[in-house]
Amino acid sequence: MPLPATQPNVRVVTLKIDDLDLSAREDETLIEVCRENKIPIPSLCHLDGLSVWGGCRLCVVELEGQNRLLAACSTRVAEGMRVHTNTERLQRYRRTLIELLFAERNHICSVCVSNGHCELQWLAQKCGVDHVRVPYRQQPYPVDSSHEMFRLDHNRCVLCTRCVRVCDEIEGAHTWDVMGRGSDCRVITDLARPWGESDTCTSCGKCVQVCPTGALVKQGTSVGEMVKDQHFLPILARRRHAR
Amino acid sequence: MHLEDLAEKAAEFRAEEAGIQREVRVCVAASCQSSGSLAVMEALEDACGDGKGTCRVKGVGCMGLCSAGPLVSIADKDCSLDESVLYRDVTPADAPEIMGSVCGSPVERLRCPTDQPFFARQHKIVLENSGFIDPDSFKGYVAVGGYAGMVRALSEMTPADVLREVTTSGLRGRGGGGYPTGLKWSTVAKMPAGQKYVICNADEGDPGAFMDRAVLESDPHRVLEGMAIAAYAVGANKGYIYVRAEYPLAVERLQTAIRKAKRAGFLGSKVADTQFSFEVEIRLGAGAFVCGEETALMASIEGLRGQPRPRPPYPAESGLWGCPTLINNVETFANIAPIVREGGDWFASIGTERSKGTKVFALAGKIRNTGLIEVPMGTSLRDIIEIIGGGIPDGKAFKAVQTGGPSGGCIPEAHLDIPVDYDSLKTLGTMMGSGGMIVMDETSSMVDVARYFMEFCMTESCGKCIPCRTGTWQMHGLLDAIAKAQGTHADLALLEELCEVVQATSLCGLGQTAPNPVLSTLRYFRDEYEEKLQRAEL
Amino acid sequence: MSTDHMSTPTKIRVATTWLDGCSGCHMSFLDMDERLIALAERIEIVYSPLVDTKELPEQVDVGILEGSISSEDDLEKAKTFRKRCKLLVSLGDCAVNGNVPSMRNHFKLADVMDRAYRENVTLQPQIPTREVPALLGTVKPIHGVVPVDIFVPGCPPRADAIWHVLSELIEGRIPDPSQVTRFGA
Amino acid sequence: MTLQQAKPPLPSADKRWKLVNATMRRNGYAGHALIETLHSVQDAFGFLDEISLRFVAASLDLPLSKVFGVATFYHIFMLKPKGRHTCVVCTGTACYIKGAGELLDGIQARYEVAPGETTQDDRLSVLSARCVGACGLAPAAVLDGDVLGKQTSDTLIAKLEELD
Repeated sequence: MPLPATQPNVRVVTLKIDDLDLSAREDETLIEVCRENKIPIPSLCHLDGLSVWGGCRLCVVELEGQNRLLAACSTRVAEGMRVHTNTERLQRYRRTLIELLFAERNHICSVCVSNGHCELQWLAQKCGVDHVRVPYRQQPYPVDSSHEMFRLDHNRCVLCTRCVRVCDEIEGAHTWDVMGRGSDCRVITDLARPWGESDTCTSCGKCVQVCPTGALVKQGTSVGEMVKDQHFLPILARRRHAR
Repeated sequence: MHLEDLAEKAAEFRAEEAGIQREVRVCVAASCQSSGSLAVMEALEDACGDGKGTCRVKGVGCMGLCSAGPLVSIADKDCSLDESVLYRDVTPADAPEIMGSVCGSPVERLRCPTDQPFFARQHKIVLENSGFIDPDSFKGYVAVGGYAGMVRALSEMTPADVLREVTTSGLRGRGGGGYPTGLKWSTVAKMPAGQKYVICNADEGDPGAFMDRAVLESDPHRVLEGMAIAAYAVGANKGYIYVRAEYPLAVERLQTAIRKAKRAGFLGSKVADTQFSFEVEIRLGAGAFVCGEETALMASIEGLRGQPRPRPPYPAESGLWGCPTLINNVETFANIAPIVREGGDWFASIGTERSKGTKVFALAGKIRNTGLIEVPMGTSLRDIIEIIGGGIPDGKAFKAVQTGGPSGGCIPEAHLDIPVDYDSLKTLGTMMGSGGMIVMDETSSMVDVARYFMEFCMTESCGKCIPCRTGTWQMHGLLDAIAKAQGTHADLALLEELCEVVQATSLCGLGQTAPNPVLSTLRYFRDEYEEKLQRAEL
Repeated sequence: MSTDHMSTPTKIRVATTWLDGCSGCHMSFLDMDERLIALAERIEIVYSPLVDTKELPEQVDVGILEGSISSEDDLEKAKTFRKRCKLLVSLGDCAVNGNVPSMRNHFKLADVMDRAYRENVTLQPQIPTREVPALLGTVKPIHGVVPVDIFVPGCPPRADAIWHVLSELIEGRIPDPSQVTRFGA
Repeated sequence: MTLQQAKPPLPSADKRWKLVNATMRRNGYAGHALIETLHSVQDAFGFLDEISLRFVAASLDLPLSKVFGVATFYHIFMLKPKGRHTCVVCTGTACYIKGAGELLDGIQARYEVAPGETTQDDRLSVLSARCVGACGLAPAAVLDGDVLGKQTSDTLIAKLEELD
């Protein structure tokens, strides 16, 4: 999503996040300022180097004087803001959101190649989700192993669209997109045909690296073996931007 | 062009009709068409033919009382019998008898009294031409004073003057939220000059609401005029009308209206011989309720999946293709021409302290008079339902009225005396919404109603944000269990908690308001839920 | 939980059983090694596959369930545990979220049975009807059928995690297992 | 750097492709004309198949996945051909309150098709709509474009039985 263009002369504002007095450039978003200052903010869709999506809602924060919660990833800082990132209410909401995700598809961590290296699993623990109160949807999803190097398991997809964005914004191939609506949404390659048949995919593997869960993985990995590496992203994003 | 020139044109168009002694108006809006009004119109035309051209059968827009369609009204020149006679449930076989009747002795058996409260209690601004003019006729619109607002704005007012009138009028957005229209316009106007857009949201998606459809089908030029005035005021030169593909008749009439207005020089470049240019294009929706949300609507116009994006930035700042964009709905634009024509103070004199003007409602459900009404803001719900609507049929008792569609709530008998305005409805846990009013009688189960709306939100969720995408699925499951008397008290507690989370964390209005029907039925009809839980736990 | 330290502390009465699972969580329990000795001084295992008692006593302080609810028998056991135990603990992912047993939920039960007892069997393929509990249509976590007080995810939860949970219970505190374990751990 | 994308040839000699092409041309082959173009494909052919999606994607120079994502987002677009007749049952609130559910149940019982499905013999497709705007005539259905108001399960099925 394109945020309005930044002014050439960027000013600095001061704000308070969780009783810490901080300064930030006025074109920064709350999540960027929090990450810079080591204030933990849970998030699944946001990734430094990709455009803002605002879909996972895990990064919602409270702003003093405002009833509505704000997503830290899509809210710019402003002078004098007083932000709370970890109130009891926010913790409760985040727990519920994570439970909703676990119940939506079939995230069985114990047999996942990303076990131990999964952002969803890690967030569940951080946010204190030790069980899921809502019923599981029990909807089976296919696994696409047609690509010679990678595999897609829809059962583990959280629809964060990081793969879609990295493919479009960084690689420039736009092989990925999302089809359908609501809970029937699915990430697809080209016309929702097997990934291995895609004539637009460059097999660069960026989608696999940015995927927070075990939905996109390398072929040949076994339980717990899929470790992802996203360090390339801010570097590439910066260089793409510079052009 | 000046107002005098336009008045001259109007007089000229009226003069063309001077020879007509009898005008037969047949409602050809969608609802009456569905009841067979086109065949009635044909039969009337046959019966009308005296060859002297003194009788004319004219297709007109919605007359309001849709449940009695096809509706036909007869206006005889020099006959003052309440100006016109209205006939209901007309069939083609009735045509000769109707045409044979003379002034003073109408066909009593078909007569629909117009002094009944359904007609007498209405106050028409938006629908002033509806049922009188031929929606496909540009001349017809001008003849009754159409485009006078636009010509006045362009020839006598600066954009700032227009903004001032609209602000003074106190008009608030009729799409549901009730955001002050003048403020919205001023924000777009204040953005630096450059490409700006005006969008008319005609994606009327609330199930049970058909106000915008009626306006578009009955008086399309009014909407174009409102948009043109808006464009002039905010400095835009391009407009889009985003209309549901499910409204083919409305689309057709809009296309005709745009074509004719353009040919007459009232749209396009140099509108009404001024330096102002304004092009309007129609964009078809494709069956997605979420596209009523402004950022999703803009995504759809851009040819993308209709998924909302976080706000701010608001469309006024960064809208269509990143340009400042003004979005209002059909009824809002339909109020503009009268405001400019008659002045903001006139408009502000109607309605309540904080909700000005009138509101069009679509009355439907278990109510005697189904159809479209326009009443001043502040009219009580009881007046609307019991007097104008004629109460509940079949000797049943009233239970609740649902306003605001899937984002709104149900109001019980105890609160029927509140005045209908944006703020009062909010205090009752519902909202104005676009104007759908569905009446329910004692046979309706409120848990079923909540489940119905949740099912709606679930299937209409775009899938972008977690709380809406999967929270609505879960809430629907819980409601379904409760409705089937299989739910537990723990289920109800979980449902209430999900309501809170989905409301607080969803990305757009669809998700944020999806729990409203549940919360409002829980607030007023909790016993119906409890009863089902008890049955489950027996 | 009793925290009566006046004389010798009363031992906490603990019952455990496994439902549909691999018994790995019980094995993990045994992995506590020498800590088991310390534990034995504070708790009394009144019913468990690990001990000889055949009857679940009427009054139990802590009930620990491993495995998911997959059969009529699992359902009965869970209900009995809930009735007789003051605190009920879901131990391990199968108990907490259905885990591997729940992967059959994507198939119709009849298809699952056919695959197991007919398609891959060469000698006398038949679906057993006697002396095995009937399977339920859907596998559920324990809290899907009875209220659960404490959840200890993990596949299996490490011995340290189980030790932490039991130690907290012994001290009269309600443990927060997410400090020490997680789904799939 | 400009790499001009050549416009693809029409998929076949079928004249209807020219209508589709005309829509795209009128919009300057801009990517934002995607939904308009899909409408024109559906108007011309009744549904969207892979050939048409590929043709539209290539003509508008849009990624295939994006075209498919849009085509499946909007409920009006059909990826499979419809039956000879189409019956849309309105499930808007007014129709729901007045018994739209019974209409659907009746159709289901008689023809064994749920909304979104087509009978085995391709005679009838049944759809549900979120409100056809004929609330005054609730419960309503739209049969091959004609609105049928104040229906009961019996009257609607009688109408459906008359179809060829």
